[in-house]
Amino acid sequence: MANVTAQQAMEAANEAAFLTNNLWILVATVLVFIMHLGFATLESGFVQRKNTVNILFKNAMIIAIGLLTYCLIGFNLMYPGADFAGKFFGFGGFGLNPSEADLTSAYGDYTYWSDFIFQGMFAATAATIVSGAVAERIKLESFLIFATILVAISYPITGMWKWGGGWLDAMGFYDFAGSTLVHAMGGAAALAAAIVLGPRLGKYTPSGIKPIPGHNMPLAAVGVFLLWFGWFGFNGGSVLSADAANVSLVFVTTALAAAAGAVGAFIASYLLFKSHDLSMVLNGILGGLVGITAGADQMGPMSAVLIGLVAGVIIPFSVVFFDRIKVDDPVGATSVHLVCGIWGTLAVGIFGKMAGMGQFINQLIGTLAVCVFTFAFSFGLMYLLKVTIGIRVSEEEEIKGLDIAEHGASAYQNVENAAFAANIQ
Amino acid sequence: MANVTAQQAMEAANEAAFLTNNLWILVATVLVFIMHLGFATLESGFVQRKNTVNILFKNAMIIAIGLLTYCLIGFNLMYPGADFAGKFFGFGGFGLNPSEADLTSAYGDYTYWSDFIFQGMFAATAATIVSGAVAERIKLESFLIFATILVAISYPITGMWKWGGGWLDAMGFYDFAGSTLVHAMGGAAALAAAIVLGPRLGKYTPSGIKPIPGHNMPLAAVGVFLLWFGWFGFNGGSVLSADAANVSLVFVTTALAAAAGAVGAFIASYLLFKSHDLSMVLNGILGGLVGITAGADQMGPMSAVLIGLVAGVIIPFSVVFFDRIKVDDPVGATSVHLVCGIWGTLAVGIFGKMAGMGQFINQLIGTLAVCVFTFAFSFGLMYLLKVTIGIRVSEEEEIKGLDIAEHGASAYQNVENAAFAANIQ
Amino acid sequence: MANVTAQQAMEAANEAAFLTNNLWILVATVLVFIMHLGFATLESGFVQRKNTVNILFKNAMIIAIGLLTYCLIGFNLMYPGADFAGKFFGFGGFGLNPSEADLTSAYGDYTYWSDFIFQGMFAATAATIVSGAVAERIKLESFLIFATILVAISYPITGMWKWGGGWLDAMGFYDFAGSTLVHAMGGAAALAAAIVLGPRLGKYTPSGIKPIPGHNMPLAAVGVFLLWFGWFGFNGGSVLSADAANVSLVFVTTALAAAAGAVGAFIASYLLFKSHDLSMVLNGILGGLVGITAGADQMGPMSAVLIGLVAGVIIPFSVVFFDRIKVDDPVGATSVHLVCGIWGTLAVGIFGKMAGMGQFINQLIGTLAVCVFTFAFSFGLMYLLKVTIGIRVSEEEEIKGLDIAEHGASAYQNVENAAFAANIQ
Amino acid sequence: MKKIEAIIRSSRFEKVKDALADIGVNFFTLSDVKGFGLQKGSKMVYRGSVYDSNYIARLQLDILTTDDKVDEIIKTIVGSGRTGEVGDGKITVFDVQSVTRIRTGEVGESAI
Amino acid sequence: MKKIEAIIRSSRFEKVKDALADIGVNFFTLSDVKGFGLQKGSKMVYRGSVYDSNYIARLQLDILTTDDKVDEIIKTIVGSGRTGEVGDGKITVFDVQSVTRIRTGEVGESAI
Amino acid sequence: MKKIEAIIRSSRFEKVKDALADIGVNFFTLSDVKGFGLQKGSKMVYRGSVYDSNYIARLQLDILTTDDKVDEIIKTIVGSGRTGEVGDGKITVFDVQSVTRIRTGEVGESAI
Ligand SMILES: Nc1ncnc2c1ncn2[C@@H]1O[C@H](COP(=O)(O)OP(=O)(O)O)[C@@H](O)[C@H]1O
Ligand SMILES: Nc1ncnc2c1ncn2[C@@H]1O[C@H](COP(=O)(O)OP(=O)(O)O)[C@@H](O)[C@H]1O
Ligand SMILES: Nc1ncnc2c1ncn2[C@@H]1O[C@H](COP(=O)(O)OP(=O)(O)O)[C@@H](O)[C@H]1O
Repeated sequence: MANVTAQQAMEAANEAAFLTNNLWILVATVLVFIMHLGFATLESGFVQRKNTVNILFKNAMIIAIGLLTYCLIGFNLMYPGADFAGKFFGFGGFGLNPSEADLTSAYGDYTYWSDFIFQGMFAATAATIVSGAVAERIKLESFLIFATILVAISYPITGMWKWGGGWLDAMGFYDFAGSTLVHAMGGAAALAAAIVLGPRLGKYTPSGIKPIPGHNMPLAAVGVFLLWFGWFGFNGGSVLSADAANVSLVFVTTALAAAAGAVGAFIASYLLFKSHDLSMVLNGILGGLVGITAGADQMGPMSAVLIGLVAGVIIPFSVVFFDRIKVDDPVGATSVHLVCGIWGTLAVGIFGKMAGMGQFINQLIGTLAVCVFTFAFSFGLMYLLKVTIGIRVSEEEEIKGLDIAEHGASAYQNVENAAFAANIQ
Repeated sequence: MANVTAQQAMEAANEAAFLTNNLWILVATVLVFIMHLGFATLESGFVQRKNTVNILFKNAMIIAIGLLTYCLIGFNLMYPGADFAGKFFGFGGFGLNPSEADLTSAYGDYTYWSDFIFQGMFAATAATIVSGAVAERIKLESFLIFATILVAISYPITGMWKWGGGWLDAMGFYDFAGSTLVHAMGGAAALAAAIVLGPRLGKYTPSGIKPIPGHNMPLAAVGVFLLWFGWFGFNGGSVLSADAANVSLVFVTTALAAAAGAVGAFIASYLLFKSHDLSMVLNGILGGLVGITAGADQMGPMSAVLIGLVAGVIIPFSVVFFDRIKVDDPVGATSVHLVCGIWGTLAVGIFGKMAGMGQFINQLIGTLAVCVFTFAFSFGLMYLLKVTIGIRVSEEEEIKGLDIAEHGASAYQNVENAAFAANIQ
Repeated sequence: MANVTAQQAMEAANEAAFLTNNLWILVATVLVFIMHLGFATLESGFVQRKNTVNILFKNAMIIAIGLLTYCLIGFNLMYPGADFAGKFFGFGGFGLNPSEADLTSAYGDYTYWSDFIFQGMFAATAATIVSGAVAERIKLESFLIFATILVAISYPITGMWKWGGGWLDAMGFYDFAGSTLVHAMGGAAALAAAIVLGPRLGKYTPSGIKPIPGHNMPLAAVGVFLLWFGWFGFNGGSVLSADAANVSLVFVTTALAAAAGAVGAFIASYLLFKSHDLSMVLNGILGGLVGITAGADQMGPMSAVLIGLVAGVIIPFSVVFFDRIKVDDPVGATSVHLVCGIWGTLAVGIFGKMAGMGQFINQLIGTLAVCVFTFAFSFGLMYLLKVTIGIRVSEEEEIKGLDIAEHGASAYQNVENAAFAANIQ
Repeated sequence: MKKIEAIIRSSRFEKVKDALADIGVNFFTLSDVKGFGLQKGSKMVYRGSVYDSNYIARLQLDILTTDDKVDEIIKTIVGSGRTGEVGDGKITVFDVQSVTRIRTGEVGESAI
Repeated sequence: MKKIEAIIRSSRFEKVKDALADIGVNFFTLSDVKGFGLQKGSKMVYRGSVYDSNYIARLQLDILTTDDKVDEIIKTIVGSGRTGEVGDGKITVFDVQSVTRIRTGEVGESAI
Repeated sequence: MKKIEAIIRSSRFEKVKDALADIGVNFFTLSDVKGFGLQKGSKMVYRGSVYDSNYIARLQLDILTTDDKVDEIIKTIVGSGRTGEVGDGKITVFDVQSVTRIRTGEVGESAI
């Protein structure tokens, strides 16, 4: 090592930084991955016992389908390359074909593979958000077809508008980690799907709204904590490097917004219902997280707390609102993801470094554009499925529960073996 | 890059190391965060079914309140700055106000934000420890007030004594990651609270101690594994850099102590009760972890195994002891955190690099000072709450369960919808 | 910092890279650790309610015993040093005794401690795989003895053959992260143990196979997601550095194979049973993960998808096959770990950079050698235990459930306290 | 006095309850039971084994009543609990020797 | 021989059990039931909807006994199970045609 | 018509069910109960406290039948449910006033 030049030393130092930056993207990927378990457990906890296997099955398939379709077309639809800058649509070709250089620091602060896998973990989220809202009554096949098309086509198109360098990006719209591109998008799809599908049997009766309580609160709580855990990767990874100041700021704003979301929902639901409703506090945490996501790198601690607090307060009002208009959403996905996603996107124009009327209008245009597109896309797709293969299980199957009806299984077998008899093989 | 100087290359290399060090603190933060889920599931599993929503609710609120109050005053009470070196108390002012330089390597091996969020995740732990010990009978509001004050004031004050450069630090007391400052402290608060509150109804009867078994062992086991998982961040992050030798040593001692804790509790509880009690082994793992925490960077593997083994053996004796003196602690928080925390603190004077009579005495003074202060503070606060707003639910509510009484909810709804009727919407 | 030389700058840069490499091994260690919770929850979910405490107890003890024995002898059996290159067996002495230099970059891309703890987390896996296959009928003591010997002796011996530089390594056998050395090995031990032990009472009746459904599907799903999560550390950490291109490629192949495994099992089990069997899809994900493990760094995305898909398709056939030959494996450990482990090992000779007939034959020899050795070792050991202390609980205990019989406990206590009376304290 | 035990489909519980309320019967005791009868359970699949769960989850209503109301209650349950498909359940009537209200110690019809 | 069915509050079970033990009644069969009666369930809230759970969790004790002990048992249950508030439950007595002990095949009073 | 209530060991359920099927009795209603009798529950340990769970989990079979089949059913249950150890359970027979099939409204023996 006698004749090292300063140049060589500098290259080695840069390579070391590249190693760290890339590593953070990969660690963040792992954290985002576990959010899928968070969704799976949250949604399982909030549905009835008789539909538990079904929701777990859907969540396991969604992440699988999401990764595979993102590999096949999604990634190249969302990041079609510089040729499509400022456009509404672009496509970079099927599959993943990195060059040698794409696996080095020539590609950026991380490799092509890191880029793909980090983005791929985000993609399936949209479908997962929908799965909660349509739970307990949708046909499995129809849901899987809907989810596949949503993740493979709709999500990457609107994602491209901003993150792929499309028209919203050119316009000045800001969405740091996806309050709009992931959450409001997923929430808009969920709303459309829930409307086309209709409410669960017996939810809205002439004599009022009948609550259908979730069957397992510990499972739901596990889900929310795991989502919060994963969100450090979701937001922190969206810095797209391990930049010390930015990532650590994002950690602080993310954590404080979630905490304030809990407090906001705690207070608001106590004032509204004179009760300490755990499901509201859990949704409040998620609302705070969704809310901070668009501007997590633009806020100071106080702004983050305010954004989270408002999101938390919104939750109980929004949940009641959707119930009033008879949109049945067993897990509160529309309130958490759509409503708080829009709120968070707008908040970038109100608080923090970018605040200003011009920005606010950009934010409004951006979030509306994505929501309207996604709502229309999802509504149309759902409707098409409804008039073709059907989207809803029969009344009898819904009463029996989807676990028995669609899976011939039960989530918590607790009978004597004796009470079973094998017939065939 | 033609004219790079060696100086510049060195700066880049240092910057790369700073990036890595800071990243580790953030990853460790995420790991410590998930310990709150560990506590939530452990405590839920160890209480009765009818109090599950309540304990989940408390745990969700504690982390939220902990982060917010630590942001508001805790951080600056605990780290008041060099002006208060060697003192008993100091305060650096409200809120978080880093300078530009505080977000660079000028601040240290990590940024100001990383510092705050890593420390903030620790803070809420103290209150969480209490929540298990007072479970199944404390009023929600009183608990939340108690927890808020404990986290906002008591924890940072004693924390400052050592980590904030206060008098214990000046004296030579050593507590690497908080056997005393976090665990024994939380355990002392738990003990005071449990004493003021009194045991659960029907626990100690004239004819003997009536066991009140926890309702969900898988949930409890999930909690312990998650705590162990998070502890790698708790101890590993306490190196306060990514230093390869130190962090890897801490990983080894932490893992071995936990493993030995399991074995210690396994053997001791078999000898004592002729039974393989899962709850003891789970507590034994935690005991081992608490025990190694004070000296995780000072021990070799054999010392770590011994410390963990002793902690594990202590557990069943301690649990039986507290039951004998009629201190009712549903989850064993006092045994795990207080007793093993004191043991671990003293162990720094017995094993490893710092072992010696002088150090032992320092350790004894330090741990006693913190425990006595915290016990007195908590006892006084609890007593004040008792004579003002009351701390205990009514006998009827306790029998019914706190889920129905305080939340109008039930953790595992499994009735026919039919058995419910909505009245008001 | 005035007179820095380029040499010094280069050293600092290398040190920074070392810091990052070492950090990744530690983070990967944490991820592998949580796989033990994954196994614990998966296995708990797939057994009957009455055997839940027992399986949790075993899983908690296995990780403890695994780490301790690996510290005592396993590590030095598996990595006996260069003297034993190309051999069948070697031993480097008891305990862990690193030199000063072993804690610096002189040791490699990570420290001696990191090396030990990363490898130690792998070791316990083998025993955990067995625990699922022998669940619900094995005696606790016998299992613990079996597991201890397996982890302490059998696993390190075969591990040494390849990773310790033994004869298989010399021959050209390739096993990136352990399709054979960890999974097929554990699966072969599981098969031997399940054969010696015999099926659960009432599983195979004259009138056919009686299904004994698992008692908690959410718990099982949590397990599979956690295993997938941890697998990023299992495979990603096996790069043994934070090399950006390699680790990110491994993340992509690992994720895609798991996703394809889900799809493969989904399709195959639908075609076979006309049903959407969640337990098959969960096993399919694991099958895909096990399958990619041998060649995760040798494959492109398409090969990874194919390997995972085949593994997923294998699962339902294999499960049915083992049921036909009356090998009772409650969790499908033999299908997932043994069958898919062999498949993944062979796949290195079929797909990817190393594909070729010569390699295929090497792979075949390697995987057979390890499986045959492990099977024989485990069969012999199990048989020895059977004829000495006995391996199976009594019929009465099996009917009652191991929770009551071996632990005097029940996983989900939900009786009125009233229904209990304390006798002795 | 009589005790009426009705085994009904869980999915019909609400209808039956409302119909009983209409004729002034608001008090009863409910328990979860498993019915083995003509109607078989659902097709189940677990790890490749197809089997029938050979029972159906049902609810049992126990109603204490005076003799004169028995026929009306039976008619009401038949009216509201029937789907017409195999498996609707049975209603059985038993003679009761005495009924005591724990709260007051009252015995006989006033205790119901 | 008679069968006594007592619906009691879960929270009174232990008192009742001890009181029965005092008069020599140690054997019975217990089941979980849901009571719909004068006493209504608790106020519940879920996601903004307030509702009553309209039943109360209760325990049912089934006691087989000889005719001469019936009154004593009823008195004992009334004494130990009463709180005086609405919802204390009922005790019903049925005539039994025969009792058989499975273990021995014994029939009649000796089988109890 | 009679109603037979049999309290049996859970572990014997399958044998009893098969034996009943052999004599043509395929229909019954099953519920989970807890038995307090001569046989005591298992030794339990929780956090250092040793205690007995003083009940045993059992199953209760309710069988409605015509008078002529009662003896055969009892004999069958005794034959298949007996282990000979304390705790095998009891079989009780009650007189039934009427049985109605909800599906058809049929009353009497044809409703069984
Ligand atoms: N002989 C019987 N004894 C006790 N319970 C019976 C008997 N026959 C039927 N049942 C109960 O009634 C339910 C419905 O009976 P089933 O024969 O399926 O339909 P249906 O009454 O419409 O002919 C059964 O599931 C069982 O719970
Ligand atoms: N007519 C009835 N038939 C069957 N069970 C009844 C009847 N009336 C009351 N019960 C049972 O007794 C319980 C207590 O009755 P309730 O009317 O609430 O109070 P009380 O008996 O003190 O007047 C009810 O919850 C129910 O389980
Ligand atoms: N007097 C009784 N009243 C109601 N049930 C009883 C009575 N005696 C026994 N049983 C039920 O029968 C079960 C078996 O009775 P036990 O006395 O343990 O054994 P055995 O019948 O073999 O003598 C008990 O667990 C309980 O459920």
